Amino acid sequence: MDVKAVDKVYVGNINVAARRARELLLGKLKLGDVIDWATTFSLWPVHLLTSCCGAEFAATWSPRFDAEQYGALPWVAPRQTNFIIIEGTVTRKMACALRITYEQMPHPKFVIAMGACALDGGLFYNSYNIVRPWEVVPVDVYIPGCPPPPEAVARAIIDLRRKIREKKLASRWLIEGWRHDRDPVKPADDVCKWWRP
Amino acid sequence: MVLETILYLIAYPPLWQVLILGFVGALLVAMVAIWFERKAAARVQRRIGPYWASPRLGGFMIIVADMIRYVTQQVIIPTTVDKIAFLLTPVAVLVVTILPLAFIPLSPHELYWPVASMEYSLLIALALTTLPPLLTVVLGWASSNKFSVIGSLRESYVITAYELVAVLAILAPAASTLSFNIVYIVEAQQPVKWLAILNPLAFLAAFLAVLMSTSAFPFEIPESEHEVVAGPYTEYSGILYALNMGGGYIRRFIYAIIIALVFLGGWAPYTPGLDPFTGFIIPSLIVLVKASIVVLVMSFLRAVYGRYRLDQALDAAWRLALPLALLGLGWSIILAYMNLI
Amino acid sequence: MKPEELLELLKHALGGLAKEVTVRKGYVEVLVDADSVVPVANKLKELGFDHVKSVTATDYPKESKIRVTYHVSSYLREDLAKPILGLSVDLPRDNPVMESLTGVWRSSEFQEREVYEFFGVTFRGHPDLRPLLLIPELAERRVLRKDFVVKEESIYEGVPHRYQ
Amino acid sequence: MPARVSLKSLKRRGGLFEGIKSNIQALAVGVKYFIDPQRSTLLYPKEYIEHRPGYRGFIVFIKDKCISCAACARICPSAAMKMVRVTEVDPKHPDKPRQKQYPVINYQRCIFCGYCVDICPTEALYHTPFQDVVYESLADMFLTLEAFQLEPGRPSVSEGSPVVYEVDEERGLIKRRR
Amino acid sequence: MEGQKLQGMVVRRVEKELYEVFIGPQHPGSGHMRIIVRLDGDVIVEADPDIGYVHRTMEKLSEVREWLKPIPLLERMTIIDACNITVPYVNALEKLMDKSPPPRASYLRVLLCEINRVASHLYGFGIFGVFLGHSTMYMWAFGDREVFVELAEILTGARLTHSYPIPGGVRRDMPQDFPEMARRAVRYMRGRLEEYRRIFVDNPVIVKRLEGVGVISRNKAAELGIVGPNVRASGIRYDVRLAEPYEVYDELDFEIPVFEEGDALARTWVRVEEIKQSLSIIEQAVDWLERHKGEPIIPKEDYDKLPKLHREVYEKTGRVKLLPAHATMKIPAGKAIARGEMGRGEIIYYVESDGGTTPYRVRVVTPSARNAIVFKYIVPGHRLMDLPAIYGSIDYFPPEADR
Repeated sequence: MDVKAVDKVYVGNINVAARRARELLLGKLKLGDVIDWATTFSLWPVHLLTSCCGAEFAATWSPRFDAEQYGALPWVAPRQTNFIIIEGTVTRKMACALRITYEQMPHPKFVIAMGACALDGGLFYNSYNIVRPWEVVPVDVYIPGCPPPPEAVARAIIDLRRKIREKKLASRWLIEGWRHDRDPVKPADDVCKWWRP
Repeated sequence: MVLETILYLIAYPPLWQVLILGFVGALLVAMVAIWFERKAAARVQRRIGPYWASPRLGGFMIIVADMIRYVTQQVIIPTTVDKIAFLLTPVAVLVVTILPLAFIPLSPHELYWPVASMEYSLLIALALTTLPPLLTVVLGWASSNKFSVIGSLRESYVITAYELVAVLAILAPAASTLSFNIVYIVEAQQPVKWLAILNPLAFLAAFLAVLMSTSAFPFEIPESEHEVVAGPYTEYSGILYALNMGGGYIRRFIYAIIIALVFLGGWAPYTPGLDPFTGFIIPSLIVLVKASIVVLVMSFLRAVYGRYRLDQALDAAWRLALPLALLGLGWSIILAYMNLI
Repeated sequence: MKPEELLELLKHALGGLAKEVTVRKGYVEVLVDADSVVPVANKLKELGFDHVKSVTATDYPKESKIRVTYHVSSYLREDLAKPILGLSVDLPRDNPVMESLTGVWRSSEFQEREVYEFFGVTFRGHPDLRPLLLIPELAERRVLRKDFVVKEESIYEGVPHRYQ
Repeated sequence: MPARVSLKSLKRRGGLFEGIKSNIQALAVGVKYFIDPQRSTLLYPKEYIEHRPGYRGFIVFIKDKCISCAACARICPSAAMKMVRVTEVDPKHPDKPRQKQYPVINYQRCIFCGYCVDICPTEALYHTPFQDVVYESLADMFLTLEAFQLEPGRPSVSEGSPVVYEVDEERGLIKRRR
Repeated sequence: MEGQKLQGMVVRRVEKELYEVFIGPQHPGSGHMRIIVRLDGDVIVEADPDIGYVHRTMEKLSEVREWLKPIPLLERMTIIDACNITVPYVNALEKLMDKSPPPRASYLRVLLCEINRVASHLYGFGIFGVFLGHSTMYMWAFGDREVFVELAEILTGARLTHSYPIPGGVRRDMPQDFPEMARRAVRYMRGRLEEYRRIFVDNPVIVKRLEGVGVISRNKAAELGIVGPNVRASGIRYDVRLAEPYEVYDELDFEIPVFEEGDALARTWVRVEEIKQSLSIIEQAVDWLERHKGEPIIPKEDYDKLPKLHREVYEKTGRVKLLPAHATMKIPAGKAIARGEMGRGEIIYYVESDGGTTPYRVRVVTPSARNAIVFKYIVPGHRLMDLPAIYGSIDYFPPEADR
């Protein structure tokens, strides 16, 4: 039974009530579509510069390309953002910072890996100080290039938008609590081993 | 009897002011202010700014999208925070921010604005506007984050500096019109004896003080992101952050309304009539438009100025704004003495 | 100042402290013993070489030595700014220890830390000798020595099998 | 003529007048651009940049010209270009299958430096003048021999119209429709 | 003490009254690094730069790759200043090979170097602006940087990573309409600098933030061995283009601006003046290149070796095709040291060859690597809000420092 009496006051099971309300709002009332739409136009990348593609990341928000037209506003603190662009190489020292930043962000959150170094190491594929970012955080969209031009970053944002709307990534997070479509990543202890020996 | 009471409660005008104008209006105002700030900065910076969600509305829907996103996003409560303070303060910030609206009449008729006849409306409104910064200090303290603590410390430094200036400068009109009643102050400025023109020193001081108190550029010090990330708000996510951010913009707008009323003549060139349209809607709209212009000017400054260092801002408050406010007050007294207003 | 003139000046100033002074392609190199590096550095500083441009170490596993070279130059004396002078020390590869020159040239501080983490050269008297760029785990492996091998992929390696 | 040093010093500033003047100057510049922003922002999906022919974009392979010398794979700084061995049947001599090797490219690593295009002795590789293509999975980015011979589909072409940027004396970069 | 056990990475005992703040690595005021700052009230008493977050092992990787491959590799240290960073490496190779580029190639290199220098200074201005909360400066600088990025793209085919010089020459010739475009860009930029002055450099708020902040005296600058515009703002007359003119810098007419104040404002003004000089160099280089049309951009002996197809491509598109020999090039044994002046200062390459197909040792010391010491010795004593001002004014770029 969902309802039980507590001191003569009938109290619903709060979890069940919440789930039902969620299902009603997201399922019947199509609020999920609104949420997905809102998320696509409110992708705020967090200010985490992992490497030199940051130069093109900055150029993407420059007047010529102005990614703010898609509603993407680079923001300072991870707590208020929902989007990481991994700008190039992730070194072993930076991997821990990347992981911590990712975990500090609230769900639903998305990741774009920018540049050859963020895909398979690029020029540094055999370097001793590099990790592959997709081992550290789950990645949604990959951009080739070294560095990718700002148009490619804009294209990635548009592609991510399409992906969110098609797969209902934001609203499904509200229903299910996590995303299933992502590859597993390394446990945080492995990434940050050097940090706390 | 009961029904009547309920009806009276529902129709009680101050409730409507706080609910409709307060929550809905303020939300809209905050969104317009954010949108304008982003678009104006984008214009000066030779780019487009928010665009794609609704090209015809100039990308205004992007702000709506931001709001929906914040509301539906996960709220993270870190384990180290003081939970009760962490959760309740943002709500308190918004409530306290909107409170002054209940004491600011936008039309001279008691029928529509019961506070219109209140003798000390300016004093009460001013007193209430000084509350939210105290809560900002609580925000930072509850977050238990080093950057938040530095941010709220900065906020408390800034409070002590600007509060006196703000009160002195905004009370200068009261001194020159010999009344704390906002309606009386506005009526005294009819038709174009605006105190911004008659007493520019006090107006400038008030403008500076408002810039400092709402941490607008060039005094955006408590949230100065290049040292303290997001200042007191660093740990806030989701709807809690939206409340904080909206609160900041609403506060700026309320200050702007006060400035529009006491310095820019409120509904001044217009003489309100008695029916709801000429007596309520038109004067309110005039005041809101004037206040919007003040907010827009404040937003525009973001595009031109950087930010001062903390000690320089305090220096400016004590050594530039305070003498200005005192001079303005003196000038007001002269105005009152000479019967110029 | 021409390199040849500098060579004369150095020979005169350093006297017997330097093991060998050579000039090649505009680059003057002074080779000294590990013991006399601080007095030589002091002499050079007196001459007007006021900063270190680079602290370079090179590993020679065949000769079992690590050569640490301080490239010094001058800002304040403009005639000395033109040539670059190398002050080299040969250290044994199994226990490379030398006096730190941070007391003479403050500008070498960070680069000595770099050489320490990459080659394991210990600088005695360095104020703050700890790894600069690498995480501790990697710093212990002396990554720039020749016996730390980085493998290049061949042109056939790594192709998914289905492509063949 | 060698370079020469010119010693300069900062303007002495101070005084109320100077302060007010510089404030007004800054505000005036801001207002000027607020009124006339002179912008040339690319509205990306609706417009896309048509780059000049020399632009180093995605690389396309012409199999007929290839002589299997593997110079491209050897010069590749990031080991993105690999050689695959293919058994080919020549239509003229169907009884003698030949072992040939052809390059394939791994866009997970390619840095678009153009060394492979420049070293190819028979011009069997060329650059397409665009780079704005993204992928959703890593496996797609390692092109097969067949995919390497086709130009990657550029989604912007179907979504927008081309523009070119020109350098202008008054406004910096200006956008011009084609 | 715990600090020594952990190699000083994170944990260190802090005195009671000090407040320890980690600026970075995910921090808007840090870039790709971390500064461990200890505060007493609002005043910094100790700053410890913890760099290495972008250490990509350039020196090791260039030891295992053939001679031509380190060019794109080393370029990634500072992709915003790509030509300046590769020219000294190529110079070092040319010194070892006893080869020298034809004058036209040299001029093209100088042209691209100066375009990059302007772009790099504008990048610095942008970052500096945003550090001081001046978002318009960021946008304007990045918007105008696009003009020079576009020029570089037309010249080389890539926006940032040009990989332009090769030993003995450059990879492409200039397009026909390039000179006119470059001149227009130069004239445009001159006009814009005046507006920059009004909104940023002379803006009272900015002046107040910069004046007397982060003062580095002449002797201190020499002691710390910092480089580039920072050292010229302290009254030291040092510029590689003056001390050891490489390429064709001794044929061009330009000035090295030197200021003596040594504070953040002087460093900003040095950059403004340097942009002006670079613009004039671009004009001179373009004029020279137009006067000397049709001259080769690779040495004659190399050109003679080219097969017919390669020559056709060169004549048609101006693109120099490489020979398969470039992939397995061998360079005579020896040591060479080469330096160049990047936007941020002096870069030094020490290249050692043992006669094989790969370098034996490549040591590179970048300007930012030498400027990192400023954080430790100049920042203490300033207020916390001065940290971004000093950081921006020395134009520190972590990927370059970490290599």
